Amino acid sequence: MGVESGDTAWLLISTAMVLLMTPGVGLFYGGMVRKKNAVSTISLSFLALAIVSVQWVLVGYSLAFGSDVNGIIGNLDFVGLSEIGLEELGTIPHLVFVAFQLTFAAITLAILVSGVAERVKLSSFIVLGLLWTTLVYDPLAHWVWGGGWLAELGALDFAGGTVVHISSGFSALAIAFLIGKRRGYGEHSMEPHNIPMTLIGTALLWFGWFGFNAGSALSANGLAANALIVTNTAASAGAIAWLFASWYHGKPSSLGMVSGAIAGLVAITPAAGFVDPLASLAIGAVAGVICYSAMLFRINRGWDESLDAWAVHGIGGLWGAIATGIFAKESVGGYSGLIYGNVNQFVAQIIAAGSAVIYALVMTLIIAKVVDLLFGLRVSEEEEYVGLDISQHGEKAYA
Amino acid sequence: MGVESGDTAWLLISTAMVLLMTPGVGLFYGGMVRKKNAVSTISLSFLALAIVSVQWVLVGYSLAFGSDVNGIIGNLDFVGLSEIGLEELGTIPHLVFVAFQLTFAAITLAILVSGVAERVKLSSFIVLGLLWTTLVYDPLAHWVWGGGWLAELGALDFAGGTVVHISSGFSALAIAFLIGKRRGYGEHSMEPHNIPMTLIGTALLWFGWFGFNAGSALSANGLAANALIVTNTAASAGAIAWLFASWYHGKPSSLGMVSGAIAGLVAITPAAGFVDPLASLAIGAVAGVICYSAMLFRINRGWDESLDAWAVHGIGGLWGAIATGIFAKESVGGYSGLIYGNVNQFVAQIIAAGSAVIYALVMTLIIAKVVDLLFGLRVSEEEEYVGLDISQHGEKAYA
Amino acid sequence: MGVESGDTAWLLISTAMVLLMTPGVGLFYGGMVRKKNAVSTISLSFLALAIVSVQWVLVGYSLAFGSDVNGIIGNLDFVGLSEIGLEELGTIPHLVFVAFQLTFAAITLAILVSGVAERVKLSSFIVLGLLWTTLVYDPLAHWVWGGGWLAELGALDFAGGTVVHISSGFSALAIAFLIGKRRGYGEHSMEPHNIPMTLIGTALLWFGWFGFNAGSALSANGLAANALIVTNTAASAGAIAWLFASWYHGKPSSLGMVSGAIAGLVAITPAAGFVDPLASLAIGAVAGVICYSAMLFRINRGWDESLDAWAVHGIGGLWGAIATGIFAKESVGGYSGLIYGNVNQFVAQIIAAGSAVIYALVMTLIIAKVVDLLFGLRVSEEEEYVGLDISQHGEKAYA
Amino acid sequence: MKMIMAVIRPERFEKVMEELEREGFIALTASEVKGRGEQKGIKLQFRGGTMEVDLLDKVKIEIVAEDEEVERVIEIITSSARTGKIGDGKIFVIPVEMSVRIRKGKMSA
Amino acid sequence: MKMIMAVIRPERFEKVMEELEREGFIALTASEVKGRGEQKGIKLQFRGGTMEVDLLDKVKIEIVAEDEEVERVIEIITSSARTGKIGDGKIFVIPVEMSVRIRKGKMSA
Amino acid sequence: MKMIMAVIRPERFEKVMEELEREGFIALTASEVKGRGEQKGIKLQFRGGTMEVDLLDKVKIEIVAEDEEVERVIEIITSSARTGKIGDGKIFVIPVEMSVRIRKGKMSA
Ligand SMILES: Nc1ncnc2c1ncn2[C@@H]1O[C@H](COP(=O)(O)OP(=O)(O)O)[C@@H](O)[C@H]1O
Ligand SMILES: Nc1ncnc2c1ncn2[C@@H]1O[C@H](COP(=O)(O)OP(=O)(O)O)[C@@H](O)[C@H]1O
Ligand SMILES: Nc1ncnc2c1ncn2[C@@H]1O[C@H](COP(=O)(O)OP(=O)(O)O)[C@@H](O)[C@H]1O
Repeated sequence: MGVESGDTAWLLISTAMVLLMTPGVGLFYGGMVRKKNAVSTISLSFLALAIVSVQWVLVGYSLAFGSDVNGIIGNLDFVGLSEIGLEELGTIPHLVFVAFQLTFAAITLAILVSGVAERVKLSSFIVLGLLWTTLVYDPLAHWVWGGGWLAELGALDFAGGTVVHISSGFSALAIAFLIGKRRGYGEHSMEPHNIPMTLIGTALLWFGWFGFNAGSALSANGLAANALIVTNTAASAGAIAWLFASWYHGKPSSLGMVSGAIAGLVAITPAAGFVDPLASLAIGAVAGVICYSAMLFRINRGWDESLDAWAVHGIGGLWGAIATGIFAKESVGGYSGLIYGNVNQFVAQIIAAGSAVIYALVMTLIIAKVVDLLFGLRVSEEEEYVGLDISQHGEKAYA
Repeated sequence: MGVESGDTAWLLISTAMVLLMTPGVGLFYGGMVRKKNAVSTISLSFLALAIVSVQWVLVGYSLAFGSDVNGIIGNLDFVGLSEIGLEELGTIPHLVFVAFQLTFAAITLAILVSGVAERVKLSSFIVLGLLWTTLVYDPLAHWVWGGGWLAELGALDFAGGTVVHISSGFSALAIAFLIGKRRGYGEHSMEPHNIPMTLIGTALLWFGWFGFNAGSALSANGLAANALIVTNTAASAGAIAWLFASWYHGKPSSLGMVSGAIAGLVAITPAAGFVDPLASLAIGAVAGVICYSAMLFRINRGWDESLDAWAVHGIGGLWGAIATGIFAKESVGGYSGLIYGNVNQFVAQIIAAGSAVIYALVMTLIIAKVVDLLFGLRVSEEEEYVGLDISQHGEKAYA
Repeated sequence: MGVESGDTAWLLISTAMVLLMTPGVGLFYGGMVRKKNAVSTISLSFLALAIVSVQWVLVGYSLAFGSDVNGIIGNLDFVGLSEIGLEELGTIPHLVFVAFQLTFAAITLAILVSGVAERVKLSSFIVLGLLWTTLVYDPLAHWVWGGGWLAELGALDFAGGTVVHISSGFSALAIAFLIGKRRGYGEHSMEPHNIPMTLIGTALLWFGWFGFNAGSALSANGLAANALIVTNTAASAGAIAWLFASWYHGKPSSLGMVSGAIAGLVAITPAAGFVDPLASLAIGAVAGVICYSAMLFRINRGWDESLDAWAVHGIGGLWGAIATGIFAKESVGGYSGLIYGNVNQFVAQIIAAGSAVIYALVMTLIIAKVVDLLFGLRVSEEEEYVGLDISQHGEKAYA
Repeated sequence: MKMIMAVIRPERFEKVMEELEREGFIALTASEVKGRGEQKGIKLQFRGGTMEVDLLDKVKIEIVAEDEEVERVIEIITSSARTGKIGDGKIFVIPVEMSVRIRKGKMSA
Repeated sequence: MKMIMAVIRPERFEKVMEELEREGFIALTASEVKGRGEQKGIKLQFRGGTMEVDLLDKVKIEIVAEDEEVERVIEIITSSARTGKIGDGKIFVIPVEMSVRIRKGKMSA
Repeated sequence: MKMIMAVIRPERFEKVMEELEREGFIALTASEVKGRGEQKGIKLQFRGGTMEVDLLDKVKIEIVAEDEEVERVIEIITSSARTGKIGDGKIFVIPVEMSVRIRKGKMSA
């Protein structure tokens, strides 16, 4: 099977689209922090992109997608990518697959910023990020997509519900506990400083997600088309569901609406190649309500997982993994879920999602603790007070 | 004829590009309103996207593209999309066509926001939007593209000059009359609060319009290439024309320049697959001048069609429909216009455009009146005074 | 060889991506100027796009890519594009190649804005821009890509290191000397007014650069995939290198990080189809350090090349051209560089880059001098004091 | 000399400026502020209940004028800023002991 | 009448407003300012050396009150804005000679 | 005590701050304002006609100082903010009756 230019074109552009999501997350988050941390928050996304890009080329891709070693990790055959050259992988050049997967690794780290926003030390974030992507992301990607033990188990994850969203969402929670609350959290309001910025970020995320999910078909075909339309449907259903749920409790905020859209997008991610449009309506709508509830739960507990990666990505990803096991339809992606009588798939999904939750929580706590002991994860009180923009970057967002 | 991966890749990405235009319209509009309505204005675009997406999957696509019923409307065969599956339509999967068309329906409703900006009640907009997309957009799309009576007539509309722009532009005018002027309109200045935001919106629109027009070739071929270059040329000519026209009267504002670009883009939309680059220069330049004049006319009359959907989309779309009948060149798209001696085409264009104008005006007035009687279209005076961001969403755009 | 839909799809979207880079440059620059010149700075990018688009369709494409006349310039066969129609060029429609190349010409002029920012007269910029694109860009594009004398010489420039970056970077320097420093430069601080805006611009540039470099393969194949991944790697390495270099001297600013990313992107541009991922790591990292040093050098000299097109695009492009002669690897793009023993390529690169530097400097000085004598390049002192937004456009960026 | 400090509705700012200029009171300094009046902002109807919007955008104008001009300035502002509805704002008069024009370095007491 | 002008930490603004309201001092005008205290901003540790952050964001509150209310207003602000750390801010009291409600055009001296 | 309120060119703000600091006047509060001077803004040549830019960006500095320091503060500001061109700004001196440091709750009259 040679390289197919149509499939290659689709993967090239999908890669670019997912790449754009990483600054998209930065803007999404950046609008929600206080003005004094705007530069810092957006910059951490760019930084995540830069360091993961280098790590991926050097070792990350090989760890995730190198030949399987005991179901746990890839071997080092692809270190430096030097053995890859212009060869193909299925109908696309191998290098475009490398690049496509790179963008997933990058955004996953960027999502994690939620747990440390407005208080993390720049230098420590770099160390933490390198360790996290190597020790949490790469193995998980291998388990699910690289021929590891979860793949063996038969767990489905079309575009990264487990690998990307559960892992980043629960890791953000773990690290938020470790680094501690922002000073003044719960005492005075920490209003979002620029909601339009968050809306711009949402636009880039929604756009990029088509590459994320439909690109994961690795081909420009009917499966990609299905992934695209269920992605859009779930996003819309999620937006509407969160909007109405929050309307019921108070005002229907725009931040709620877009959080619902992201929740829907997260939840459909693992399912995009397996479910039909009507199922995606249900998946998205339920995601909107569940993630909204998770956010309320977090706030009531006084947890400062500041930008709700846990509520939206963690819980949304968990729901998406389970929903895949419920709604998968054979005529779409070749697998059947619970409503078509297949309990096994449902169980496999729960095992995979549960394993990812535990692995992400435990490993992240260990990594973060080590970094904290060695370098200190958190800036000083005075640095936090003047803001990370000045204290970490020597900059002010707006003159 | 099987699925062609190159064509599919092009339609997948075109769908994503047009999708990005909907928040693009939100930003374009959002920069032009007052600070207190920034969140509201952008949010209405997202909301248009969300509600149309759900409506389209449930019934909209079927109404517009289901088998023709008396030249008026599609039947209900495609309700819920459940019958579509992974089958193809020409060289692309049917579902990608559904998704591509969905993005057109969404942006059309978003354009309409111009007529109600800074004063519409959020809940009523949702009801209005659902009715409008179902009763105005879906039938018009069917008439022109779904095998309805305007298609029978031989009217050309490559990418939606009539369906998208005339319909939204004139509907915005109708609804602006019905909802009434913003309080203080004409008495004190209502300066745009953030021009860079409008420029960002323009960038996304210009980018997305390549998918809008060149994607409408439904294939990655020479026709798409022609559509792309005439689109860019008309946008540029429109920008320059409006710039100079306004320079002649005063200062050459950046808002004028980008309004001219949008005017050029609107005007080339119905013509993109039928005219050559030199014709597009003329179409774009004339659009810049005509739409600028329409805006002056509107302002002189004291009409508060607040963000000029009528002047730019309505009048620009009207000119584009007629221009298609003038400049169509057989070697490009198989049809000849007036300058090549074909009066029939010219007449067909005028009939189609005129019908759309009348249908949009009348139906929108009816729908808006009904919604107004039932729920009230407009917020209270105090809510308008404090702004829709606080009164409708409980949010402030900037902390 | 007929039109290949996959290649065509890739070129269509690449064109759109590079188009988006022009407003991207506007935002990148716009965030770095003072608030009173924000609209002006972004608008000049849009204006560059509009005037180059029209010039390109009328004569530019023909001058650059028409049949060669004495190695110096293209003939007038393609004036008005009227002879092109829907014919193909290799595996893509000729018109998409025209459009793709158009976007390169547009962004090159937009980069030049750096040299005149916050002080140029709008009308004079239009005249200057038309002359510059016709007399500097079009000949250079012809020399390197259109079959001119540099192509004959065997100089490599995959995606425009010489044509786009050296030419705009050094021209910006020339014009900065001619127009003179901004009033108050060196006396009081001229803080960037909106760093998030610059970061948004960076996001669009990074995204678009995939189209810029990987699109230059003119096909969706392994070469494009290689170009894409080396582009991302060089950008990341550049970002990290500049970050650490500036950290060593003081605070690691976000503007430094993204300037480094752009430096890496610039440097990999001529090399993207010739080097492998590991070489791109080196090229990007060195670019980050060299361009940072060039910026310090410029500042120390008191040169007001205000937004560092020279340091980043000029010097980055120069390094990229030379690096192509060093790192080119036969198995990637068919050519070998210095490290593989080929001195000739290295010499050819230096001759080509040097010629471009000299041509750009000399011609730009002449053009700018003529425009200055005829119309005055610069606004009056009072106009500069109140800012170009009010004085040139009659607008304020933020209400 | 006195400083007249007026807090007015933003949408009336333009008109106030015009009226002041017409009568020769050109110099002024303006800034964006937020204000809460004695009425405690605006009550919005909201799903059965009500919601209070505490701080509303206002424009603060500061004008330093001779003692005998104060009354006229207040009249102009009052008449051009008034809508008759809650939120019209307030004017305060504060004593100023000295004024210096930086350009000339000249003081006047 | 006096104008009480307080420069406080932004994060205490909300609390100050609540406390003032509770005691019936509703009307106020607030604006975003930047301030440098006698401590010359904050010293940040930075790669061996230190860096000074000169201007910090503050909120300025202006309240015009009757003479006899001044002390109470100051007490409320002081107690609700204090953290005990550098940067808590200052309160100044300035004489006001007259006050006019624009809506009514009524003056009070 | 007096409050020295100076309205200056934004581009001179940094220099003014430095000079004040050098002479020991550290504490100050600054804010962004817009101002119209007696010259009615700036006249721009514009296509044959002219256009007036009414409101220009300025920085307002407020410094509360002891009576005997006032003159020196004014001198410093005047000398470091002056360009000699229209728009240099003005300084006003306003009486202050009391000052409270929130951190300490200590008053000084
Ligand atoms: N006592 C006061 N001290 C400071 N500012 C005040 C005071 N009273 C009113 N203001 C300012 O004036 C604005 C308008 O006051 P408001 O009471 O709403 O006006 P009105 O009573 O004329 O309708 C307030 O938002 C506030 O900024
Ligand atoms: N003499 C003064 N004149 C004007 N503003 C002052 C003065 N002293 C303090 N401020 C304002 O009060 C703020 C807090 O002052 P600071 O000295 O840091 O407080 P504290 O000493 O209570 O910790 C400053 O940032 C400044 O805005
Ligand atoms: N009488 C005044 N009341 C309030 N503000 C004033 C007054 N006079 C001047 N200003 C402020 O000072 C600024 C500079 O005034 P301007 O007359 O242009 O200065 P100069 O006369 O020194 O050139 C104005 O923009 C305004 O903000």
